[in-house]
Amino acid sequence: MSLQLETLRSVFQEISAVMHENRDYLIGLDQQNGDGDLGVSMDEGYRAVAKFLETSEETDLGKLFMQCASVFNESAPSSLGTITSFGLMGMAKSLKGKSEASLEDIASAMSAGIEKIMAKAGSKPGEKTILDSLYPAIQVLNAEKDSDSKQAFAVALDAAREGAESTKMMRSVHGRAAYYGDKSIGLLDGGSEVGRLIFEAIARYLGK
Amino acid sequence: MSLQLETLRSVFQEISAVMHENRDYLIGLDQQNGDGDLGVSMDEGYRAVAKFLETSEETDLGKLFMQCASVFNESAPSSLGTITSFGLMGMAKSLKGKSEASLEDIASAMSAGIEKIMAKAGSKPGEKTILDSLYPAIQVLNAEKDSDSKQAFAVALDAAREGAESTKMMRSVHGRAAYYGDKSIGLLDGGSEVGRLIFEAIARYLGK
Amino acid sequence: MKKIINKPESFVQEMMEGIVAAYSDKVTTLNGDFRVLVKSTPTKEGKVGIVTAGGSGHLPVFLGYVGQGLIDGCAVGNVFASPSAQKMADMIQACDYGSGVLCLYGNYGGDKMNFEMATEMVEMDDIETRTVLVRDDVASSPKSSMEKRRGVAGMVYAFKIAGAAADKGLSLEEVARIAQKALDATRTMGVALSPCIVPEVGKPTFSIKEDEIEIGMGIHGEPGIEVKPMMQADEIASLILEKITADAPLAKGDEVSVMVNGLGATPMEELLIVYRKVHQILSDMGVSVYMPHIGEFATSMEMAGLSITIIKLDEELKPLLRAPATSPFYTNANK
Amino acid sequence: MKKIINKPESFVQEMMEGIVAAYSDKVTTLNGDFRVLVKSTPTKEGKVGIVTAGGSGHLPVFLGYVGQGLIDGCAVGNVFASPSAQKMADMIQACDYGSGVLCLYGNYGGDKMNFEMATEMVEMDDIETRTVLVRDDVASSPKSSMEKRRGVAGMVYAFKIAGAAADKGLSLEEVARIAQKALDATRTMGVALSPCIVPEVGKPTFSIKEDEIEIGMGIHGEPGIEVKPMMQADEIASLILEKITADAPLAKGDEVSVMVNGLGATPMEELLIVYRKVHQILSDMGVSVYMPHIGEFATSMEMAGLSITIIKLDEELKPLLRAPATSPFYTNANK
Ligand SMILES: Nc1ncnc2c1ncn2[C@@H]1O[C@H](COP(=O)(O)OP(=O)(O)O)[C@@H](O)[C@H]1O
Ligand SMILES: Nc1ncnc2c1ncn2[C@@H]1O[C@H](COP(=O)(O)OP(=O)(O)O)[C@@H](O)[C@H]1O
Ligand SMILES: [Mg+2]
Ligand SMILES: [Mg+2]
Ligand SMILES: [Mg+2]
Ligand SMILES: [Mg+2]
Repeated sequence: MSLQLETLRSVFQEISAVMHENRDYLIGLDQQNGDGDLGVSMDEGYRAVAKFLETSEETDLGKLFMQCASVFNESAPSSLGTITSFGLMGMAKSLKGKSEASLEDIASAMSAGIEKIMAKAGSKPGEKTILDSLYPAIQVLNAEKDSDSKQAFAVALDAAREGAESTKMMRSVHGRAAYYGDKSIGLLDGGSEVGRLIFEAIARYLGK
Repeated sequence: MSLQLETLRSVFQEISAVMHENRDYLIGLDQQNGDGDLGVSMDEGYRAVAKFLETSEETDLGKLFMQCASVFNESAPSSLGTITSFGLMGMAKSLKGKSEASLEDIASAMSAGIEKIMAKAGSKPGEKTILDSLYPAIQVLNAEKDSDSKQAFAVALDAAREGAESTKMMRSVHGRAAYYGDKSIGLLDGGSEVGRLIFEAIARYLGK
Repeated sequence: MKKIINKPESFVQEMMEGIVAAYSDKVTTLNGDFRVLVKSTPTKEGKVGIVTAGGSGHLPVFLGYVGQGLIDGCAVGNVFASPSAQKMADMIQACDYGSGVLCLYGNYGGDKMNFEMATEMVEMDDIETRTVLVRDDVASSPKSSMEKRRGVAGMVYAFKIAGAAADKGLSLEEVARIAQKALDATRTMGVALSPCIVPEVGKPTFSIKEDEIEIGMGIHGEPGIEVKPMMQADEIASLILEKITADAPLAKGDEVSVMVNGLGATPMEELLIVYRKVHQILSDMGVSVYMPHIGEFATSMEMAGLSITIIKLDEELKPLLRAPATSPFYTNANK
Repeated sequence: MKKIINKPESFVQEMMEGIVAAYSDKVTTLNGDFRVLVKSTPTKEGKVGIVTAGGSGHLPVFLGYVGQGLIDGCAVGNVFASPSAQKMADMIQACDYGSGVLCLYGNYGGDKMNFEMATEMVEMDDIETRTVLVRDDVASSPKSSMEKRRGVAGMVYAFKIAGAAADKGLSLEEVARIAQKALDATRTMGVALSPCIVPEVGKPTFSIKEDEIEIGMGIHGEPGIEVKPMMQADEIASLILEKITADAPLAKGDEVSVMVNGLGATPMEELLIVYRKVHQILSDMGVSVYMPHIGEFATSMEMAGLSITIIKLDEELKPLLRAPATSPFYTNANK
């Protein structure tokens, strides 16, 4: 896979479709220990980005990701919406000046994205958030940077799945869920499922 | 019967007892097309007057009735409570200077009381109020002014009963019940029942 | 019943104690009588006194308008019940500053009869009184029998305007004339979505179905004009304005003040959504709005619903509405 | 769901249109953007700007405090949801009068992250900003992790006091210091009796049993400390004051201001009954009360319940609390 404007369009279309399919599922998860808007904001945020990309002619991936970050935030300024924008902004910086990106470029951009999230949201893996699926998946991706894209993202997806699953045993410390304290133990974190779904969508795109 | 302070004490004790026994009955009637406080205010108003008379040493019936009017109003300033006070004030004027009253005096004092109510409350018989039982009863009393008291009040009670019963066919034009318009037709007026109960109590006193 | 109270029978007393504890620099009980509230700020000798009275459970109405540039005293009854004539008489006496007292109150049987008794009592002391009744609720009786209408939120405009007239040093005759003029120009109608609970009764005195709205209901739960399936905000605004303008027509170029009044449980956000439509309708008619009042001015405890009041202004009423007024529960300083 | 609205998805837009229709002489949208409200009255060049942001559904919080002597701008989110960073950045830019902008808002994840993004955006334009977070809710986290506490009604005192400091011409550094100082002296705790309904959701997000009360519940229905059988007003007041004074002790001779804040559906009468007890308890401790605030200052739409806020005053804070302030939804002119 080599990433450019057109690929990005298709990938975000795929993610948007997956979020839409999982809208009610995510609402349900967020309702257990949050306010239930997760499915709404992810559906709307990715839809807005996909729609924006449909007509965008920008080829500089750095600028493109920066615009995606704004679009996402404008349409979904919830906690995870804003965290997603932070991630996209981190990726933007890493991809600045490039109109095409290799798997290696993508993997390190994703690392930059997750670093940005951790810095801005003050969180790290192990705290029952989206990071618990994203972080291991992106680690794997960096390790597989010389493999074939399809293969690399397939292994990354496995890591994302495992990571999301592992949030069940964790105790929430961030966001509304934190108010539930020990009562959050045993519940799957909605955000970590969003992280997994992103990788599900990329895998689905690559499998097409 | 010759009315003086002591008789008045006993009569109001009897009325108070009757109102207390009928508290819930009157609440229920007032709830049909009013706010349901009728039983409460009549119970409290007559109790207050009875209690006041227990210790009063005033022998001038005029002054005594005037004080009863104040006491009643202080403890029960509802519509019918205030109307009752008007009635007592009307009687007070008529009995001024007397420390003893004959049946004839009582009958004409009651007439003065009802005149006062009509003047102040702007109402007349036939409008589905307490007047519909009081007015015919007091008419009868005046006609029977030369009879024996027990006999006179017995006939008056019959008239009060009939008068109260007749309110069923009437349409309310006064107070909260008036807002129910035609829907009030068919219902017994709570105030007219209060009028009947006053005569029931007096009859019970005279029968003792 | 889920009320934040102690004993139901001490509801009024404790509410009054709260007021005195919080606002004694502005209002106070009359000689320690918790059923009569008067200003604790000084009053110019010779000012016409303005008083009112009524049952509790409608804050800020009635006692909430005792203040500067507003009314001078309020006799306080039990929930939804008139205070006694004696309390009213005491109040009238205390609020006579030498030029007589205007009794300005809602057209309810108990209040009327007690005020009548009270004004008779104070006549003995040579206090001159005038009575002006508030009868702004168009839903409570047809135009052919307007004199039977109940007084609701429109009384706030009357308090404000009469208060300003008295502050200007006008005579009792004039203050009464202006109060009446303001009321003649005022119409109100309300809708209710849920009942309220009288503390001593402990359960709702009436009920409204989950998917229904009662049009024209009174603030004590008096029956309205009709029960309808729940409506949208714009429909409610249109319906009320239709009834009001049918009763007191408005024409292009007219200037009005509008009150969108919450009955207790209705959120401010919803009052604003209703105001939006009212403003649109009036604009379309070429009618302009001066000093809108949006909030809770006359309530029924936890009742959900709202009322809309329209008062048509002229060059005499407008500056009186604008003149400064402040009580612990009301001010037009930010309106 | 019985709400007086039109379409749930136009709730915020129509509420904002209502505000603009009613109060355009006092507040206005920023260049027609209905998600950013700013003052329409003139501002002295060089004054420090104060801004906030947050979800809708809490009127008068947040936008209701945009006014004179208060805050300068507010970015408006959907019900219970943060507005976007771009709106915040636009607002900060508009409210920079040359001396920088204080971002003063409640400690909620979404708002915090968006404000962080926004302040980064405006840094590019050389606008200096400071951030002070409101974290007054003692029930939301133990004292050992105070930095996690949510911001609730106490923010009103912070808006008022910081607004007065900015009006005095103090520097950004100083205004931020005073806002922080006011907040350090402020504690709030609330109880809820019934849930509220987010219009787009259409049903309550949580439930409270008919005979129960939730102690310490957040204004979006965040879980509180415990669920108890329904209590009397005096018990509620005592319980809340205990928690507050355990967290920030008061001593004989202290002077405080007290806010008894209704969450939406609770009648004013009940707030006064609670204030009565709060006043008694404080009096017994030898603590005096200055300028009590009793009413609705920070709500959750139709939620029933209340919160109590205590702010300990000193010679610096007291005159700032007293300094004149007025917005369409708040004034201390009658306090
Ligand atoms: N500080 C944080 N860092 C990373 N992820 C977070 C953080 N706070 C919350 N999240 C994630 O966001 C999800 C909740 O998002 P969202 O529903 O948008 O929150 P809210 O509705 O409270 O604004 C959580 O499931 C969690 O995965
Ligand atoms: N103007 C009037 N004249 C005579 N009786 C009246 C009048 N208005 C009301 N009543 C009587 O008062 C009764 C209601 O009294 P009450 O319950 O005290 O009224 P409210 O609760 O509305 O103050 C009615 O049943 C009627 O008999
Ligand atoms: Mg959420
Ligand atoms: Mg009654
Ligand atoms: Mg009554
Ligand atoms: Mg949310």
